[in-house]
Amino acid sequence: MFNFKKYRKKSPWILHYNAGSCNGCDIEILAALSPKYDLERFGVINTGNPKQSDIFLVTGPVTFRSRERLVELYTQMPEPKVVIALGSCTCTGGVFRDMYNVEDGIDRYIPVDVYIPGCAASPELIIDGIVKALDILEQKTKKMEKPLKLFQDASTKDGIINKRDCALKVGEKDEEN
Amino acid sequence: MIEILLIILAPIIGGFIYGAERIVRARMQNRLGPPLLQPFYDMYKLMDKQAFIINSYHTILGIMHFVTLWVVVAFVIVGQNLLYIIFLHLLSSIFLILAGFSVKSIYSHIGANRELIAMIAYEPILIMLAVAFFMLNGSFEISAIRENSSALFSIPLLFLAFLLIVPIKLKKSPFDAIQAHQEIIGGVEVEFSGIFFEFLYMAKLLEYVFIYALVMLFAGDSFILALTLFLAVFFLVNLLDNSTARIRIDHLIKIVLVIGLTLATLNIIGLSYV
Amino acid sequence: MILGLLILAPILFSFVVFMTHLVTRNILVILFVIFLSVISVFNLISLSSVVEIALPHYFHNIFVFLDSVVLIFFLWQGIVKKHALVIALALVQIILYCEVLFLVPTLESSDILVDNIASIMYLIINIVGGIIIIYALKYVESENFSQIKKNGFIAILFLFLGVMNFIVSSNNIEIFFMLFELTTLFSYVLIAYRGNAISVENSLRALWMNQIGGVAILLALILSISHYDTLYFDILIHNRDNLFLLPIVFLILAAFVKAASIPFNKWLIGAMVAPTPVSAILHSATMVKIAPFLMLKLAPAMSGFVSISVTLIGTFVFFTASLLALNKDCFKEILGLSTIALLALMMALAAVGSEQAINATVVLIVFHAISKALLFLQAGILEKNFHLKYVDDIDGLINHSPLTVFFIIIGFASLTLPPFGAFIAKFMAIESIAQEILKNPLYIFALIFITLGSVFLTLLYFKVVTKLFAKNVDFQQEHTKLSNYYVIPSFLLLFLLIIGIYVTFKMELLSSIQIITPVILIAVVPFLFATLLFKKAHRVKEYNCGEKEEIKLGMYYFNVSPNYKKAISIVAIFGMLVLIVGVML
Amino acid sequence: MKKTINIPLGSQHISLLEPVRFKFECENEKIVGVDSDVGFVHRGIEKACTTKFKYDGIGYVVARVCGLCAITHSLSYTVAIEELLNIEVTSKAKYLRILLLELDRIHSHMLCLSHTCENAGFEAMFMRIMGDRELIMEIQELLTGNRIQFDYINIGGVNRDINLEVATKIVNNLDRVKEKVMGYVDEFTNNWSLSLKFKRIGALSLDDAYKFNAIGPLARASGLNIDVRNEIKYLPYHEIGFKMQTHIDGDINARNIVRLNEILNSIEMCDNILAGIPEGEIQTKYKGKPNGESVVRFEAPRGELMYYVKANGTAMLERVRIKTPTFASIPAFSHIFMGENYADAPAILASFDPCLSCTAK
Amino acid sequence: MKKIKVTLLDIVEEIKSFYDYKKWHFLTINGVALQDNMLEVQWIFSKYETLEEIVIFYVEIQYEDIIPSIVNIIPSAIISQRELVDMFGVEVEGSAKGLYLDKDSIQMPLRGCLL
Amino acid sequence: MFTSFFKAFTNLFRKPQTIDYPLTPIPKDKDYRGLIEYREESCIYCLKCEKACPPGAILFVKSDNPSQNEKNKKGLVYNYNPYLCIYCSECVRACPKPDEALWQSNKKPEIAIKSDNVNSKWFELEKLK
Repeated sequence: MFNFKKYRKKSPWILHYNAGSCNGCDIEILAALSPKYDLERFGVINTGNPKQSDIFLVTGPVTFRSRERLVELYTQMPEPKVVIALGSCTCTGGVFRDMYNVEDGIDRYIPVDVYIPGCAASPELIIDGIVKALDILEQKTKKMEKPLKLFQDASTKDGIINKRDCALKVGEKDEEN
Repeated sequence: MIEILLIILAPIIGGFIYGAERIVRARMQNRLGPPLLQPFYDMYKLMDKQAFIINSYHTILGIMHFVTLWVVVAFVIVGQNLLYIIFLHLLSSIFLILAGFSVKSIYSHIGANRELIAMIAYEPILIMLAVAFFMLNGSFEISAIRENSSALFSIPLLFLAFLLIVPIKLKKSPFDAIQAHQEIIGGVEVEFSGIFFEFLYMAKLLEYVFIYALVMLFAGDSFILALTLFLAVFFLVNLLDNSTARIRIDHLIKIVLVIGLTLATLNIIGLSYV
Repeated sequence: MILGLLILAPILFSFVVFMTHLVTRNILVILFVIFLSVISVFNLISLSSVVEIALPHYFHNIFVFLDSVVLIFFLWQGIVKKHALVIALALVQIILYCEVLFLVPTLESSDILVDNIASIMYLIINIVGGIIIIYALKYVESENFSQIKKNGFIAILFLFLGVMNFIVSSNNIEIFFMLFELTTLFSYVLIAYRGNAISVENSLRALWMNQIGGVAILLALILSISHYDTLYFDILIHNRDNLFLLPIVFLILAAFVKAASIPFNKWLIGAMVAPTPVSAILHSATMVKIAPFLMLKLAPAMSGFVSISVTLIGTFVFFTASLLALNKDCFKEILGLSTIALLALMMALAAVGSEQAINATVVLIVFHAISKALLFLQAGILEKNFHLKYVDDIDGLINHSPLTVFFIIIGFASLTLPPFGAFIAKFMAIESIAQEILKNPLYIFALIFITLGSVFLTLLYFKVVTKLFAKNVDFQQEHTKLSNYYVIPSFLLLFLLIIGIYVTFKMELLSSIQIITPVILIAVVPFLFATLLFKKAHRVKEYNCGEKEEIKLGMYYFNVSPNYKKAISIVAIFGMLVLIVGVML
Repeated sequence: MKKTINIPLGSQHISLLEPVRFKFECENEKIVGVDSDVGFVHRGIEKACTTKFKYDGIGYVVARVCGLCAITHSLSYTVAIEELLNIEVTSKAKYLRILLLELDRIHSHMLCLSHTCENAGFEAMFMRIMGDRELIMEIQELLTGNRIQFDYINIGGVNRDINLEVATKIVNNLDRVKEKVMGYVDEFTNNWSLSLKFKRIGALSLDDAYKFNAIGPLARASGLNIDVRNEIKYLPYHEIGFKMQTHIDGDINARNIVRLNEILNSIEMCDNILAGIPEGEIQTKYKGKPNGESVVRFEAPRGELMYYVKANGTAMLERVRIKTPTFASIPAFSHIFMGENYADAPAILASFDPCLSCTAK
Repeated sequence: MKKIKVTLLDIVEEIKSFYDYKKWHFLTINGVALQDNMLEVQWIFSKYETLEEIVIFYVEIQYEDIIPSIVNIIPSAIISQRELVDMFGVEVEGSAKGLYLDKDSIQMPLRGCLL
Repeated sequence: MFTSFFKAFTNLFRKPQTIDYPLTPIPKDKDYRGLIEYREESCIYCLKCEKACPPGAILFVKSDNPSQNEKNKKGLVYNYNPYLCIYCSECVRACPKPDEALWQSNKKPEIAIKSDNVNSKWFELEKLK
């Protein structure tokens, strides 16, 4: 009836998770929300709640302990959603590449749509990235994308990782029916 | 006819108030702020999102909150019994509280708890407001209140007491502990998403309409005074919102009960002697 | 004729119950309850005007005999159980009673008087009481009693129905006193029915506190005979020209005791150790209703000072009792204290005395009885089926027994929310108080107490509902099956509630749209529950900051410090003293 | 009667910039027990410093330990290496280092203040301070070429020289910031709702500050005279008018006031530096490989930062130990939370100005 | 910087007699991996309001040795001890594992990093 | 209290501080540390920058069609990953010919999207190494 797709673009609500960054980028997110850059112009609200967010703003190279939380938050976000990797270390691991407690970049775990480079990414870059994410959000009607690494590894690794429950399984069951 | 139109458009009116409020807030914080239609963009977007629910009870109760609130607003517009409307409004809050308690989510629980506790603060004042209108007009009917001349000058203290509870209902600082975003991530609404959150979002807009309609009651039959009161309260609430921190729920209860109840009591005692 | 049946049939039937064995007993009881209900309904319909019957003189002798037996029984119990207060009060009562016997009043009236209020009380007693007795049939089977004791239990409940039917129709204060003492006796026996130490202790407390009420009635009797030369309520009440209100004040005092108002609240709370049907039938739904009933009877006599002070005391008790109830954890105690609060509200409203206030009182009496009975039945089910007594333990009951949770929520909702009767009563109460404020600004305090008290009560109900409600993500769960003896009475009470909504609708207590709207709103909820299960929506887990571990949830608790409790009691006693002294002056 | 509920704060929570998990055991909302997990950001930098990077590149790596005190990290590391290499840095380089260190302190403190306000529910104040903070960010960008990760200090000196244009801009902006900060002092002391939120909340007594070895503004707010700027010889702090700022209350308000006063003091120091910046080289040439061990402490915005460096004469170091300010304060944090209200917890946490990426490295 | 060598047995006593909580500021516990499976554990203190006065107590131990806890003397040492346990895989009295490391991450990463 | 009121009130009538960024570009200072730029012709292939780069964002990989530079004896091709770069300009300092072969411009790096394959492309290059 209506074409709602274009309105997605007008109100992106963001969820921010720090998966082990140096918090330089996190400060810049705050700065981007501050009067000089004012992300709210685009309708951005920092909800802090995955269930009401459209854009998942991740910083940091994914440390071991934050892997599960990252995926958990990702699965709790309703579609359509866009994942932004903010900062060099989030895109590829950056200076933390190959350190022992770090997984180089979040796209090993969740599918990333926008990569924002920079160390630390300045508010202008964040705005550029979000503007780009808005275009993607407008087009997006994807099915639930499966997180990459954790689910593939789930059967092989023991202990903490294979405790994947509820969120996705229930969703899968409903899709089958 | 115009009443029916008003009832149907109530969420949209609320949307404009909320949109204006976001702009005013942004300007008071020295920034540009979102466009006026931002609440509607949000609404459209939420319609389009994938729906996640925890359990059906939770969702239904959230929707009931919205429906009841719309009925409340409709009753206000039609001019029903004020006391009854206050109780019906209570019913809508109770739906929301039940929704908050129906999931095993801690922030939702805390939000519902705080909403319940805040009820101690605002319910007595609302009821006393209704009683004061009754004493002035001899009837609880809103239509009767609207026909009489302005009550503002007979119950100025009650108006002040009522101003105290406006920020509580609109979830504005300093009395926004119920929804405290930095503490409990919106409280009750934390588990709603997609189209179901939209109902809560629209309920918030309806709450705006309800509260400002109550504000306009003080103006009686004078339309100009009603408009002035609306603008004044709108401005005052936003100014307060942008110059105070959020205070704790226990402080909220103490402040509102002590100041508000005293003001209301004094005013009613005064009324009964006049 | 009907009256005789209502009073005597249960008494006789109780002996039948005593004799029969299980299956026949159950069938007989159910049939008899239906019979009683039909009679009481018939009575209400057929009653054209006030019925007055004067009893023959030899009845008087029977009453004196019964009275003496009861009083001596109390004395004996006091001696056996070595309870000084019971002995002392029993002795005082005996002495006062002797004095009453020596006084011979001259003004005569009919001993039995059945008006509208009495017939409504019949309805409550017989229908609600009957439903509770049906429920008790199953309940008592799960108790650890001998078969005779089980039958005895049912029998006493029937006896009690008879006495209650009698008490609401008596016009003679002397008879009223006798029946008052009999109800005291029944509650004493039934509280101690389980026979363990704690029930004995609580039963003795109930005894001596109720005896204070007895003493108050006797004092009222003596004063009434000496000043008005009468034993009858109607003459006493209609003596408008005489301003000596002391007997009425003493009767009010007795009502406060029976209603377990603060500071006499301990006995009703203690009574909750009794088997649940007892709590339901005696201590919430019916017996305590004597108090507001008495108030209604006395309402025309109250004016000015008495009226306002009783209203203030009543609303104050309403407010404080609901505050104290927040402090409680045990499900039955919460119900008990909220009963106390609502009884105080009823009495306060009766004391206001305007027509609307009286209507509100009656509506409140009726719906409170139904709702509380419903809730107590659920309390019993919780105790017996799920072994739950405390609010803290009933976490997530909705996952096991949605039906019980549904009834509990309806029960609590019917006490606060539109469109149920209790809500309408409260609505009318505020309206009538608002009218009184115009005359006397002191009523503003009554208003404040009522509003705060009702908010506290809402808080209280949520304290319980919260616990039940928290539900996991939708998955199929095993539900516990409940016995029919448990479920059917609950459904009957629910049905009564719905009838009640219809009756209030017909009576036009509120405008029709005001009742229909919430009915639609509330009825839509279960409907949507049943149909819309949101099949398409995806289920997710709760937001828990990204963490996975379980967290403890809960509602806030409310602590009322002992100092507050003392202060509240002192204020209440002071209020009553002011009432007595003020009247004497 | 009393029963407890658990309220989690983190790892993902809107009031947190970084992942840290607190699980509060609460009676109603009163906190009676704290369970914390700070290891979310552990990346293994200490290990990487000894295996992956050569000693001259580590300055850029340790800067990424934490974005807010990046400059202090790289400075501490650089000074530790300079100690081992026996390099004497020119006084111009020293002054420039202090200049950036203090600018960093100003922006970090302003961020902390604004974040505390945000968590206390005062959005307007957050916006105002963040807006004014941009003035500092501008001059940092002018001075170093980046807003957050400055990468300004290298072994033997600093990377860039300062020119007159930049210096005037700095002086101008600092003047404006000074004016604004004066206004904040007034608001923080006089705003009624802030005083309800901040006064007597989250207090740490002087004795406890000693016992828990509190550092930084947290300790100074309790009246403990600990400021590494007072105790080091590497930088000429006393020449440019350093004054220790303390308060006695120890609550959130005291911390805010201490921070505000420190900002004012830092602005004063920056002005002094710019007034008399000496002529000379900014870079000293050096030779050889580090050998031996050294302990170097500096005052990061959050308190004392310690580097222990052990080298063995090769390009790879043997051990780099980073003791960060927040790491040392975690026992004190847990202590302060006890008995407070959950509603105040985010504000208390923000007032510590915790830096978890420092803590877990 | 003053380095004092002590033995593992009397480290607690030494620190107890040395540490005056109003005079000395406890910095941290540090571990340095040495050759031959040895570990140097350092307890670092600095003096309040004094220019660069740092005292280091250190012991050299095997990885199997149990390090005594000083939490009773210095409560804030608990976190440093936990870190030591995690990073070097040694045992410290009463300190739990898992401050930083998960089950599937590399255990005791700093042990013998030169080897 | 009144200061806060007053400030909020006066801000209402002030011009907002906001820069409407994507519409009004913010000029970058000439010293801004942006993208690393490289000129093939001037490079002497000493590989110092590759060694100096902390995250390893510069890779010289053997290629089939290397550039025609007489210094390039091994047939290497310069690769630079702006999504790995930390913009510390250590490579420029290490470079023997700064400003000619390798320098830091003041351009902002580009935003990448999914189809750019930021990671996998680089992984392949790293494998080649």
